[in-house]
Amino acid sequence: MATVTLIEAVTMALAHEMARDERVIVLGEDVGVNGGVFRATAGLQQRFGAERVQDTPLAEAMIAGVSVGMAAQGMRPVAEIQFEGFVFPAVDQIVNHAARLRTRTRGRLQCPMVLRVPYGGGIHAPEHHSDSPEAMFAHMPGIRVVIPSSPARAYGLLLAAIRDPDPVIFFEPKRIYRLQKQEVPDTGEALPLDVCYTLREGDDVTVVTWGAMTYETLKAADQLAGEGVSCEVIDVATLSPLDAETLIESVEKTGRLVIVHEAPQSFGGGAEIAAVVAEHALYSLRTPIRRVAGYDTIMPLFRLESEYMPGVARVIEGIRETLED
Amino acid sequence: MATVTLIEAVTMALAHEMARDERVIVLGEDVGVNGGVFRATAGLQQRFGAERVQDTPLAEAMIAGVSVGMAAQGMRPVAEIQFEGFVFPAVDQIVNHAARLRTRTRGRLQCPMVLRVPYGGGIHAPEHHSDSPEAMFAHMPGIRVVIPSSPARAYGLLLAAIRDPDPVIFFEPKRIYRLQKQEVPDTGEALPLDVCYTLREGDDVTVVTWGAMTYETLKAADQLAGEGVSCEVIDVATLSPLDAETLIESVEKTGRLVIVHEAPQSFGGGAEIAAVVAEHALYSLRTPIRRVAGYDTIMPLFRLESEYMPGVARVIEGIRETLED
Amino acid sequence: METIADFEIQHSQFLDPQGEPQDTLPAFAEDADSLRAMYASMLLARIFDTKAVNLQRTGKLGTYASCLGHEASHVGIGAAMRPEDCLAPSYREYGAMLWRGVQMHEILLYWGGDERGSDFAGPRHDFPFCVPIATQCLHAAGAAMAYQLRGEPRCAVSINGDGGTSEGAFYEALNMAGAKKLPVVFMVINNKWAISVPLELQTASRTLAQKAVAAGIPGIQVDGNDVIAVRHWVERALERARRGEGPTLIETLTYRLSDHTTADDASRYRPREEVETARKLEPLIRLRRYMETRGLWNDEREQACRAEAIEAVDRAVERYINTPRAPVTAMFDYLFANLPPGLVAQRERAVRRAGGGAH
Amino acid sequence: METIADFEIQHSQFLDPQGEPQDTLPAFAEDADSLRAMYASMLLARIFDTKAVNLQRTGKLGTYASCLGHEASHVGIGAAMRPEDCLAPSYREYGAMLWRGVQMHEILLYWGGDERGSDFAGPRHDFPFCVPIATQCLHAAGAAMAYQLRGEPRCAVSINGDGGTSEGAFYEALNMAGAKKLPVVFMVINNKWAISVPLELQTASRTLAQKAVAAGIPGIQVDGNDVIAVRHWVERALERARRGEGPTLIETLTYRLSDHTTADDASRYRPREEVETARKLEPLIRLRRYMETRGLWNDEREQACRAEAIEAVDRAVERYINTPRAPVTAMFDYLFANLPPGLVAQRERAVRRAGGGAH
Ligand SMILES: Cc1ncc(C[n+]2csc(CCOP(=O)(O)OP(=O)(O)O)c2C)c(N)n1
Ligand SMILES: Cc1ncc(C[n+]2csc(CCOP(=O)(O)OP(=O)(O)O)c2C)c(N)n1
Ligand SMILES: [Mg+2]
Ligand SMILES: [Mg+2]
Repeated sequence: MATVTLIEAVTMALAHEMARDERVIVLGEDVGVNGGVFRATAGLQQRFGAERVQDTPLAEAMIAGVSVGMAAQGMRPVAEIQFEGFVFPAVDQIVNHAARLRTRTRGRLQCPMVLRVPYGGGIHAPEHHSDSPEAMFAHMPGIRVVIPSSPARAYGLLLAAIRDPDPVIFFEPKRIYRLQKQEVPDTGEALPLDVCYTLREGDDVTVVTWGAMTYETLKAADQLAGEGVSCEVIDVATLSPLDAETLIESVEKTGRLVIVHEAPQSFGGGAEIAAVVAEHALYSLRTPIRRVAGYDTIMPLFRLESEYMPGVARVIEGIRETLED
Repeated sequence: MATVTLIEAVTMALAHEMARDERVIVLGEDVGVNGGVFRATAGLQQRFGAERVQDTPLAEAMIAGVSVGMAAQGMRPVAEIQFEGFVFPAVDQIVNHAARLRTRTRGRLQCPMVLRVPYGGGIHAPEHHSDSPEAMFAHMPGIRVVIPSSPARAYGLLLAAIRDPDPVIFFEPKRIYRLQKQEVPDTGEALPLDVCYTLREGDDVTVVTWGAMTYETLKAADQLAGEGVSCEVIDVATLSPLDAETLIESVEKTGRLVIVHEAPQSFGGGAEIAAVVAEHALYSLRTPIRRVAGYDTIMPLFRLESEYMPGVARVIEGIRETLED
Repeated sequence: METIADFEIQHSQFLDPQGEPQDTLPAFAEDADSLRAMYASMLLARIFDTKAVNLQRTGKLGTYASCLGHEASHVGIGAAMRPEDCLAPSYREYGAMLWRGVQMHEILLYWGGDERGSDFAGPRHDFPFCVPIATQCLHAAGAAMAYQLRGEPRCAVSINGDGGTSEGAFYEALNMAGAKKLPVVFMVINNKWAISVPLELQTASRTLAQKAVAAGIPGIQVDGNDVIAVRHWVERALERARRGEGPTLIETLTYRLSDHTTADDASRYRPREEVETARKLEPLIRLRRYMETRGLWNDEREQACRAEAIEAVDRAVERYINTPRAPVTAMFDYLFANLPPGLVAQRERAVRRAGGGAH
Repeated sequence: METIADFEIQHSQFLDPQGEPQDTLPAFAEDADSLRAMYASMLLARIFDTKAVNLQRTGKLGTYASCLGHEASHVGIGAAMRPEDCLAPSYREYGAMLWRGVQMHEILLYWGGDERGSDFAGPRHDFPFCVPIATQCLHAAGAAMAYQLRGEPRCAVSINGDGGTSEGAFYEALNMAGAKKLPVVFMVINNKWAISVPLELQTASRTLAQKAVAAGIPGIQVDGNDVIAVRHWVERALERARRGEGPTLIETLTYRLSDHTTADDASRYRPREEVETARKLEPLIRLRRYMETRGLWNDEREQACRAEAIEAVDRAVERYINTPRAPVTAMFDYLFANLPPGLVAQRERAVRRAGGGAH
């Protein structure tokens, strides 16, 4: 059984699915000989050939657009966008095409494509390499926004994303690419999309998060457990469409909600979670909802990034304040 | 004193500011001889010349990008994106440049540009001409998202947007471009950005909205007034940065909140408003927050668009349900 | 200084505006039925077009983009392609779509605000209308990649306008297709105007065919009012692509004789004389004259052909008019292959509201 | 078939790799001080570069993009421009930036993760480093529009790489600049690689200069290791632009002798021999030989120049290392000209947390 990091789990899922389904094509900048700037596609071109693992010219709108074209004609493209800061030229193809090809043609054409996007800060990267724009995409109907937070979920959710007949943006939390290893058997078993994963059960407060922040959140929960605070930690995993039910049920149990994310707070993913709870579980809320998130500023260059990103201390602060309210 | 429609107010503001400040340049597709496909720039090229009112080649990334370049070098570009469905190629320049030029250069360069974007449904327009993507932009730090909902506010807010030293996306609700006339004196007086406008005071429920939906909301409030329900109607006007204080104060008074918008509900502008209230006015809330919004689907072509868009009936339904909770 | 690369852009015309051959005609032009079929198709497109504009004027159709004057460019493309090839059109190429089997009532449904118009009978793998300018060039490139990967002898063809050549997506598609030798043909219908923006304001490029040079692929300009030239060069480009030799860019020079769409008033921005001059070059006259001179066509055939077209158009209009609105559930049922749980409640609400009349 | 347009792409080199003149040198090359200044600047760039890579290796700098091998392309641009012109660089053109007055410690601050590096002393109107590939081409076009509108005799210059020529923004900028005859020069530094993607996979275009043809503007390829050629052609293009005759595209042919950045390992994807071959063509050797042959340079001058550069670099490193981190308030204080009320609380919280150490 393989003990792998999150990024190795990504590679494993890609290799598994390429071997199983010859419609699966990997494409992007530097994904071939170089194996990706993060090495997510390392070894794939050697194994599957330069046709199925294609280095493309440097153009993200193109990468997304040809993926739409391929997907519509029966392939299963898995495209890599090198960093989240470079996904924006692809937005047009995602919103205006990938997300609506099925709707536009009443199901005549479909768009089973995956756009893998490493995202987030905390790796001392250069400018435009540390943002968390997932909420922008979550607002677009017709695409899924999926974010793994462990090697096992990276493997299972990526398999599910590739097999899904609809487009998925798969945001990979680059800060935890190599943070921890986990035993992940290469069984080809996908994990369900569209559901949250409860990572830790608890009674006092529901803490909802995703991506790299699950680590800080779990650590905070651990620490607070020592003080007798029982946190329920939920990894959203599929940010959109959101599994509101699981979140609501949890808040109905705990009566308190803290949402943790790295992206700027305003109009971020946490806003929707707060909204569905304020709509459907208001009477269960014993204290105000609280968000522990990035400031509404530009993610600073790395000398200040640790000031920007919520760490364990801020998560604990947020939970404590909520319990004291 | 001029009695003008919303779109005439836009033209009036453009003309006023071009006359006052020669750094103001209008550019975009068909804005010149043709005066814009909606006629927002009608007559401006005749009056100010083809240098100051420039038809550009057909390329939205370019329109946004050259605006950034011009703004950085001391001009005040006011660019038109023909319809909101075509703003997506410009997203990269907006997120990665316009929004962060000041931050990136520690104020050495600034980016005083306005991107005017007609948006929204209800005019029986073709595909990709009826969306409401404002929330995507609201999540980006460093830009303002401003949306007028009356001729007077179109005039005053557009003047403010042009004069503001930072970038503004000015979403114009095309459905109400010509819905109603209003006396708007061409005094050159700007209205404040970053504040909500309370359009109607009331005690029973706070109804927050923006753009074209202010009309439906005010009608609903009128109708409900007949039944003895007193609605406070607030036009957000500047969606981002959000004037949370005004909203919170209102909910503290009324104890109830309904948010109305045309965009898909999930991760939409309403989510943030719900979140700030659930954070800061939870104990004032007597009933769950409710959103009256578009479905989380692709805005349908026009034969079904009226089923998609919240109309007066749905607004009333939402308010009633909230009062009955 | 050393010259390290040079390029020539050619222009091709077979029939002049009077229908006089300027060159040896390609083989397919020997076949009278083939010429008649193309003429009939152009006539059908024109009659359909006139009707559609009328439907819009009388409130029975939404905004509509006329194809008046472009018939040769559109039909020439349709006639050159094989059914298994893939078309990624823009929004006004009815001549190409009809030839490939899209039904007229489907086109009307689309402009009538009904997505079912894009669930068309024509090749099921063809892309639907594409409004966001030039984005479809990338879909064609992607489709071509799929065929190349699967070793299928199929090609993709995208169509956009002169204005579309200013969009980044257009160049990205050309460059990608060149780099990968994709079996794709990029058609640029140069009708001189992008809404109100004339070609001179759109680009300093003397021809649009020369944009191919940037991608290192062949580019040619053809007379877009000469259906023989269009079909011939598209066929050649498709053959080349099918042989694995890569993409071609073809510019067809024509003119938009109508307003941009029914929402536009072209008299605001372009001189009537320019339109009148262009009208003399329109594509139906010349093919008809050519055929008439050779005894392949006459008034009788013209009347019969016209009558048949009118009848077909009328039937299509009737079918369109009688198509009931789709149920409100359609919004939800094609969003994803499987409706996510969170949307079930929204769907129910929409159904209830539609039933209850509240919206 | 009729030829309606033709194009030639020229290549220009003044000094061959051995420093032998291949052509009559431009006037500025008569001036020994001018040649020496360019050489000194290239040497400074190289010494700075080596130091920066070392700083990164020892954990004192973040990811850094080396300019090794590009010195002639970069310094040639810097030397050709006037201070009032505007540079829109990419991320490794230190030779151009230093020439224009940007300070070395500022460049280090930038790669050290501090925005103050872009608040540089160089021309205050110059654009900062630009990481999102090719987006800066549009800024240069926009800057040129501003100068054109105000009637100022100023030009903008953008710089991007071979990979950058695949981005839509690049073509959109060229096309716009052509259509409006903007006073802008687009530099493409063709160093053969875009991270691991070699030029052949990037495009089928034989030269990158020919991409100008798509925009109807002049394009030329110059030897990018020949600082005289680079400076000369950039000067000519700037003169042309200043005369109101519009934009030019200049491709400089060079080679990336280093890894893409310090985060890259080029040995994974390119043969050592290719690098070794390219190293023989590098730009410092040839100018030095040319000057030495003519008695304009000698070992003594070389030593002095080198010593001066080392000292300057050391001073810059010291200044960089001693620059304290910016306060946490910086995140907020440059977001908008005036902090919106909603952000005041966030700012206070950030200050409190920074003080309290919690983050
Ligand atoms: C990305 C994008 N921007 C703007 C528009 C609005 N628009 C529709 S058609 C058109 C002009 C297109 O001109 P051209 O490419 O020459 O095609 P034609 O209509 O002449 O066939 C414009 C600007 C659009 N549909 N898509
Ligand atoms: C839009 C965008 N996509 C991807 C990247 C990641 N990236 C950084 S440099 C680079 C290669 C650039 O190659 P080239 O243009 O040849 O410039 P060079 O680095 O060789 O100077 C890539 C893909 C980026 N910075 N921006
Ligand atoms: Mg056109
Ligand atoms: Mg390169």
